Amino acid sequence: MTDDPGADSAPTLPLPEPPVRAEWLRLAEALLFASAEPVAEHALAELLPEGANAAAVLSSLQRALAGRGVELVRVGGGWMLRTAEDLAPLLRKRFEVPRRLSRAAVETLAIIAYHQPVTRAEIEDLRGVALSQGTLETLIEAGFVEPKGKREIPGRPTTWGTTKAFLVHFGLASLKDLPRLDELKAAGLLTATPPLPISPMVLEDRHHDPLEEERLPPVDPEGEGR
Amino acid sequence: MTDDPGADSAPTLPLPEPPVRAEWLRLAEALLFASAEPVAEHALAELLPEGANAAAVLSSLQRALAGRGVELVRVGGGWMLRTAEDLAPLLRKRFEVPRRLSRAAVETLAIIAYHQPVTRAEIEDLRGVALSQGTLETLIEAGFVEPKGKREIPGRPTTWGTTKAFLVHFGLASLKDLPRLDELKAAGLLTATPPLPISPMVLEDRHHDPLEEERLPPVDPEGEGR
Amino acid sequence: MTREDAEAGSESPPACPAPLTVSFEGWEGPLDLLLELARAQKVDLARLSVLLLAEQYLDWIARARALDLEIAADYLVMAAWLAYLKSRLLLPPAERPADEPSPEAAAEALAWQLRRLEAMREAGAALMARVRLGVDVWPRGAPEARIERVPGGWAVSLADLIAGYVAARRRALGKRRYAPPPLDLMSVQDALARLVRLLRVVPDWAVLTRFLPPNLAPGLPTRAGLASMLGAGLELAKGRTVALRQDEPFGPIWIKARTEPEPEV
Repeated sequence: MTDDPGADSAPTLPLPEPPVRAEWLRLAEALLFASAEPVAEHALAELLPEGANAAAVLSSLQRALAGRGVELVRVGGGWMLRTAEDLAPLLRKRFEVPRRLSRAAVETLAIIAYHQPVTRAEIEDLRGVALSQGTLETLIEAGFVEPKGKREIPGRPTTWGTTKAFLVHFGLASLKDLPRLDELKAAGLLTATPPLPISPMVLEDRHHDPLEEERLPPVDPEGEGR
Repeated sequence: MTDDPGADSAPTLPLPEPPVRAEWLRLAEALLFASAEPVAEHALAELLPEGANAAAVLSSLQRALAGRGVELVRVGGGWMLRTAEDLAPLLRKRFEVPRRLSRAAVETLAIIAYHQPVTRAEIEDLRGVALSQGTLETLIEAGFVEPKGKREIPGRPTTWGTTKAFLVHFGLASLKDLPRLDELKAAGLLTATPPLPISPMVLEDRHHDPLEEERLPPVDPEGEGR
Repeated sequence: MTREDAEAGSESPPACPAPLTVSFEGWEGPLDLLLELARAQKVDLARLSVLLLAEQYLDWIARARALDLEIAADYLVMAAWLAYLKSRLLLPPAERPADEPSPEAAAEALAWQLRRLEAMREAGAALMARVRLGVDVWPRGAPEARIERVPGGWAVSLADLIAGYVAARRRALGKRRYAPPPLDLMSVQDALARLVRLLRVVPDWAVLTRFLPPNLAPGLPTRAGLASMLGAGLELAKGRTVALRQDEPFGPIWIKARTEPEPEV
């Protein structure tokens, strides 16, 4: 340990450093467990009572977890829990990781399902944001979406619709089995029709309101631990 | 434990059930830890070596984690790790708490949970008021409610029910664990239609002669039914 | 401000003449109001006095009227039915028409509906009081993998799809989401749904215009609403579920639900 526990909290007292209490360990464990990001030492310190030494708690927790299915590691300026190194391959080998669609992809798929046949420009209009590269491609690769023809307007854009595999995946006998739009409308949706022509402002808007999910790299099952 | 450990794995062997090995506990811990969603018992069983009893491993792990910062609970048809309940006040400082549901949304959610699958019209009937805009939408967005199919009556309205995320959020192992379910059932309060129509239509009709021919035969206790 | 407390002075708290203030804010329909009134009886809902409840409701509506509050049609329809029910309940059994089902049965049906709504409300409260994920306890924040196989290899459900649609459309509609609904003209379909719903609680002949939704703007919306109502009424009359009559040319049109036995399945 590089820290000097107790140096700040009791510099003048000859008393021994306060022991790490079980309660603090519990809190540290819960915090680390539920955090999506590595937890900085000071973040833990904020939750611990006055006088508790976060560094000491962390190293104590690390020792307590040694040999368990989960271990505490130091990454990128913080601490995080992860499955024990030796078990990770076993977990991954046994269970194929189903691919997840990004939120943008799910939304796009929903728009296509309800508004098919629909062009790319119409999808952007209906979602209110531009379609990022790759979203449509992901859906095509997944087999959920296929071209349905051309719209007879200038540029003859391709129209898109859902596939049979789409119906199978969602357990639908036909597209009629999707909840009807008027029912969604009754649920409070589609109460106003948006200005349909894509205005430059709508396109501009996405720069102010980027969809985080379009930027996230896809889940990489091999990538953790970096 | 409602399960019957060992019933499948060793029905004919007189040998005692194998004890839970530390290695299996580690594996179970890692598996549960890696997932933010409930893990089915059979998923663990697939991972454990032949002869290991997944149910026994899980209950053993549950005991081992008792009093720790993270605990093992049975929800949504599987098992899931989550932070200990008593740490909530401290952890709330770190984690954002979702917006409260409106009174109408809570009531609607309860009706859907206890009466599912249920149509919008049935929900409105039960509450005696039209479902206001956005109530169902809020529940859909929260992931608590999903379409369950169509009711085969004119108009084929969509029926709604609760999701697995609903069970997970409310810490329910299954729909059978809904609070007071048996009591409400016994009181007859979960029947689809009231035993008597509130409709006053049955009370009047004095302006015309009563339409004898429209009476149902079964009304007559002496009828051919017996 | 019909009471003497109007001049009681500002320092004393206003005397509350009734358990409920007269306002339509916050009520989710007549049943909601009835339930609140029923609670004021401070008895088990199973032993509720529907007669007393009817009186409370009618009194409440009367006070709301005295204050010139706008009262939605649903509330008035319920008031009409409760007034009717009350008059039936007050008749000694001997004087009741022989061919009439007992008003006690109707009263019990109402009480039952209230119990059911109350039960759902309590169930909702019980749900919200549970240890909830993301509120009281938290799941793994940085999951490493999804464990269960998903058919098709894609972890996306119909619920995800619907939620995605909702989110996309909500964003596209932007700030307009909470705008009051556009001045739609009432369709015959809407009128039909409304009529069917309200007719269940209207006891007797009623003028068709009473079924129009409140707050219809004068002019075209009202005329269109009336036309749709009439269309819906005719449609229902064709299906023999209601009777219509008009006593004189250009006079009001009256409507009444017909008694029909439920079809057996």
